[in-house]
Amino acid sequence: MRIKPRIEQKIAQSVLMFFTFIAVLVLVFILAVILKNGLPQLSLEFLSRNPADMGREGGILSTIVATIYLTIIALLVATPLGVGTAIYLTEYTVENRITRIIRFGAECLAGIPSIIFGLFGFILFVNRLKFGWSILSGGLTLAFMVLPTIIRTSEEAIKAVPASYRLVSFSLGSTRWQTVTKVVLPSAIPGIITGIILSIGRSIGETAAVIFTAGSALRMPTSLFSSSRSMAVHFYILAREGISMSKAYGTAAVLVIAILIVNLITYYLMERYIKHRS
Amino acid sequence: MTKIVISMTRIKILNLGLCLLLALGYVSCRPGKSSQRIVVAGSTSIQPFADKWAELFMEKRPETVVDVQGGGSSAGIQAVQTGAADIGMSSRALTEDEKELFEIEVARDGLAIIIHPENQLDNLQLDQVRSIFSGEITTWEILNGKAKNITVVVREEGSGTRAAFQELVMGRLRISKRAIVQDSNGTVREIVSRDPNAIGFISLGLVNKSVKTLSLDGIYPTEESIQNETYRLVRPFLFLTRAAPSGLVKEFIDFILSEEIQQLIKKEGLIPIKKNPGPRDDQDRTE
Amino acid sequence: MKTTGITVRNFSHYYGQHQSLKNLNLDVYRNEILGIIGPAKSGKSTFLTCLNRLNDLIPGSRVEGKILIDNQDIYQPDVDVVALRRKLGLVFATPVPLPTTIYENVVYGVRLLGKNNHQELDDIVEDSLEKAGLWNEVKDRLKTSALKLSGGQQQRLCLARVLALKPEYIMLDEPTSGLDPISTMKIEDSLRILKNDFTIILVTNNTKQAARIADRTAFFLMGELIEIDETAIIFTRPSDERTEAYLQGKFG
Amino acid sequence: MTKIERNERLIRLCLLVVAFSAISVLAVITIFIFEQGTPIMFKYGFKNFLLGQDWYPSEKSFGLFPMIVGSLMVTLGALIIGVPLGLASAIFLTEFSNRRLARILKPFIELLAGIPSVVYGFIGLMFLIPFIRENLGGPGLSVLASSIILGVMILPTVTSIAIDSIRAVPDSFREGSIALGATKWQTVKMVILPAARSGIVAGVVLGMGRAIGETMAVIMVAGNAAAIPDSILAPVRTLTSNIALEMAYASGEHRQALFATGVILFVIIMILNTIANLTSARQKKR
Repeated sequence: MRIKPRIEQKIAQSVLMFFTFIAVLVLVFILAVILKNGLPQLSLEFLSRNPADMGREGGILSTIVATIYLTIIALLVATPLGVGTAIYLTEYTVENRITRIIRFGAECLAGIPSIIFGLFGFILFVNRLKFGWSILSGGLTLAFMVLPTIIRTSEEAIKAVPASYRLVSFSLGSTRWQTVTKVVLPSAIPGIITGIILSIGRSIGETAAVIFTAGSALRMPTSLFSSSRSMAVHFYILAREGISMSKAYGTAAVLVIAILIVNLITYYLMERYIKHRS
Repeated sequence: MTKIVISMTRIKILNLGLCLLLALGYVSCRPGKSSQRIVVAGSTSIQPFADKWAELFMEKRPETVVDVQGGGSSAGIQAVQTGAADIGMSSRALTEDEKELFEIEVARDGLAIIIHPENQLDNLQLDQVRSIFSGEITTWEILNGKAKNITVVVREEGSGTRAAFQELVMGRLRISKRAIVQDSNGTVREIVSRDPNAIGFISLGLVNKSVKTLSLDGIYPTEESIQNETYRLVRPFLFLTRAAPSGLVKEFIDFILSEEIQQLIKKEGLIPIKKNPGPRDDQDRTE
Repeated sequence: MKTTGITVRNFSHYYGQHQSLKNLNLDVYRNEILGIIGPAKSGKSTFLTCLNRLNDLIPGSRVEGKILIDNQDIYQPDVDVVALRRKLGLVFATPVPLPTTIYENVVYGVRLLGKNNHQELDDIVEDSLEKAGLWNEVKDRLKTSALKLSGGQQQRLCLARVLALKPEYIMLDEPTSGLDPISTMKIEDSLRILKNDFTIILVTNNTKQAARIADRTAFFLMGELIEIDETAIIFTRPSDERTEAYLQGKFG
Repeated sequence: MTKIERNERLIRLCLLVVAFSAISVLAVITIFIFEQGTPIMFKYGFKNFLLGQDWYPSEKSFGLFPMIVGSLMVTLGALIIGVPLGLASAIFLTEFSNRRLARILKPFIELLAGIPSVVYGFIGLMFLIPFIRENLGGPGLSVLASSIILGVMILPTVTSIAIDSIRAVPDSFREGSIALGATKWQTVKMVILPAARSGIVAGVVLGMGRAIGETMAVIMVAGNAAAIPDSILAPVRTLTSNIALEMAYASGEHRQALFATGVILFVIIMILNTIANLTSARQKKR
């Protein structure tokens, strides 16, 4: 009778190991396929030339530029809004109905699928505000999409700043705002940046929300109002319409590498942040 | 622990970076002073061609910008009606209440019925096509003897290609709701080219070697059979304007109707229009 | 000869429903060290935060009665709270250096006033660290992180940080509770010297410490002031039996 | 009031405005989607939208039932594939593997949560679809394909949240159980999983939200036929892909019907969110 649990343990352990193996294998496979087929496509030329012939020829420069612009606009809008909201929630109020409403709202925002953001951005920015399919419409839509991430990570980071720092700051005669800017934010910065970088990752990889708001014109963006195709949208179109599998793999590799870099930075910051907290 | 100290100075660096980016954005986002802009929107069947025409036009007239957007025929018609676009592109004939727009036929397109290249079938009758797409015939058995289920691939509701197919082939019969739906000609072609049991329809201009085109009632879609309309699945590629084209819009349309571009149209698999009706003829041009 | 600095009259403090300070009446004289002793949760720390209105920050905090500091009622609405807190510097029980350099810790409060002159700041840093008895130990590494200092050094840094504000009163909340005897001695030495320029209120749960350096001592119990008198009198002939019992270690 | 206090009040007010405008985004989104989507539902009747079987917008037939069923089917499928794999990986990495392996694999799995969904869809299109078509039959584009792709997609989410909540179980629980003579597996089964349950549930709900909200990857592999699939090898259309497929071309009532699709999706997500909030609130209470 003593042996039975041990056999059960052995079985359970092997099953768990097998499942883990499958999971890791699938993920490694995806990464390997993209990098194996994509890396040979990468060259300076691929990164520095505009797509030609609907993406069959040339590189992906304009889509990289469009992606960068979209991301910058999204962050320029979402960061102040998100960090400001987080500061308000943590430093300027006590828990009450208003903060609960705000927090609930942020959580709901986080759960809305990107296609709904796309619909919304299409109606509000493209149609109502007459920005048309443009970098601006796409960037603003992305801003709304990443806002909850920034609020949540900033809030966590600010909450993690020891209360004693605030008390000391006040006791030395600082106002609340001085305490926030001189003590709280500097300590919370790594956490806040982590949230921002996560948002960069989401903006780079987003397709559904962008395709309906920034459009898919394959041109170098020249102003806030030009319609441009982001890297992810370009990849989506290349891959689905079978325009050029080699270019699709190349674009996917650039996307994946960009995301990996972004995530590695996040991970590094997180690690450092956790170390500093402990 | 010094890392936290570093993080304080880092904010300054970050601020600096942000300012730089802003400045960069400002410089690059300023619209060019002398640029003139036309917005063209509508049918995704026309869009890839229009992209190319716009590219060539902008080479000739570097100070102009031609912005080509998809959106579909209906959206294109709407866009030109509301003034959101200067030119609408439609790959279907206009309905009665859309007739107040100016229409210029810039090319013609045939709808090709396509199958996997390894499929032995060569020809279908129109009523067979109808039965396949309505879901009445579900296997290849009576068509080429293979007891395989047919994978029917169609375009989505709202697309001009589907509307044209509905009108030219199906009539009042519904396209089967079990059919696979894709949202562009390219994806339909991709799927048909990969699935040995698939059948679909796409714009003739987008047919390539990865798929096999069927003849319809014994007639293949060619320039001749489309111009004389013996091939039955033909639709117009229309450019629409709110008023008689003028200025840059007129120049762009004239450019497309020029011999040079019409030759290009032919090379790309579309059917050039028979004669070159100058924009002056537009008003009395018949359907 | 004795000038009264702080006058507390019929003062009570509440956290929500809970009354944490009960009808206090006492005076603090200029240039004395007033020791406050009593078991944990007697309201000693709360009393300090009431004096510089740091209790404003705690939700549900409410006061009754009066506190006059230099004849000004500090709970009047027109009081500049920020200035008040500068006037009454507070050193916390556990040393809390801000996560920056030693130098920046000392000048933190000064910078808030908008002073940025290098020479002036350098002088303030040297002067404050000197008074806190830390200058010789850290003068060569002012630009290194304050978090690297030992506990005793950190606490003296916190004292220097308060001194840099040029306050009139220094309040210390069990400043040596977590420190070794040598660090404790250093801080006590500093306080004896500082007494000449400042009025010091020292909350301590170490009765011996009060006996060593306080001029007068107050005994708090459950939010009440049991008695206040010359230190020598409190420790030899307390008038209340509870004081005597506490000092003999019968409770606490 | 001193000047400083006035400034502080101003700052507080500004921040309140910022916080409220951030949240008003949610309100605005909700208003816009409902404003665009509900009138047509009233016009043709909720019942016809929710339970109608036919989606032929050009004939004014707007039955969303196949898409609702489709969304639920692929989401369920994604959970069936993603949750066991994700949970098993989490348990293995936290309780059974050596620490070094876990230190390498956890960040790796988390990195994969950031890969754009279109990449997952693309891999499905290139490898999974032909495999299903050639070995299992059907067109390949199917419920099965969508479920697998979504399952793999939510795998990193489920795993990393499960790892966090298993790690949050105090070591004293483990020690106590082992001290009573339980094997590691028995400890996991009887002590750790129950203790980490609500965290794991929250992770699963989050994964479910991702699966039901995913659009582009699903469009690529689902086949998008607007009919209730009769087998897992048949094509399927979800609510999200219904919107994304037809949005670009739709106008008039067709477009409104797509917004109505958005409304239904929105309501389903909100219900899921509320469930997730309730579970995590219950966890906090514990």
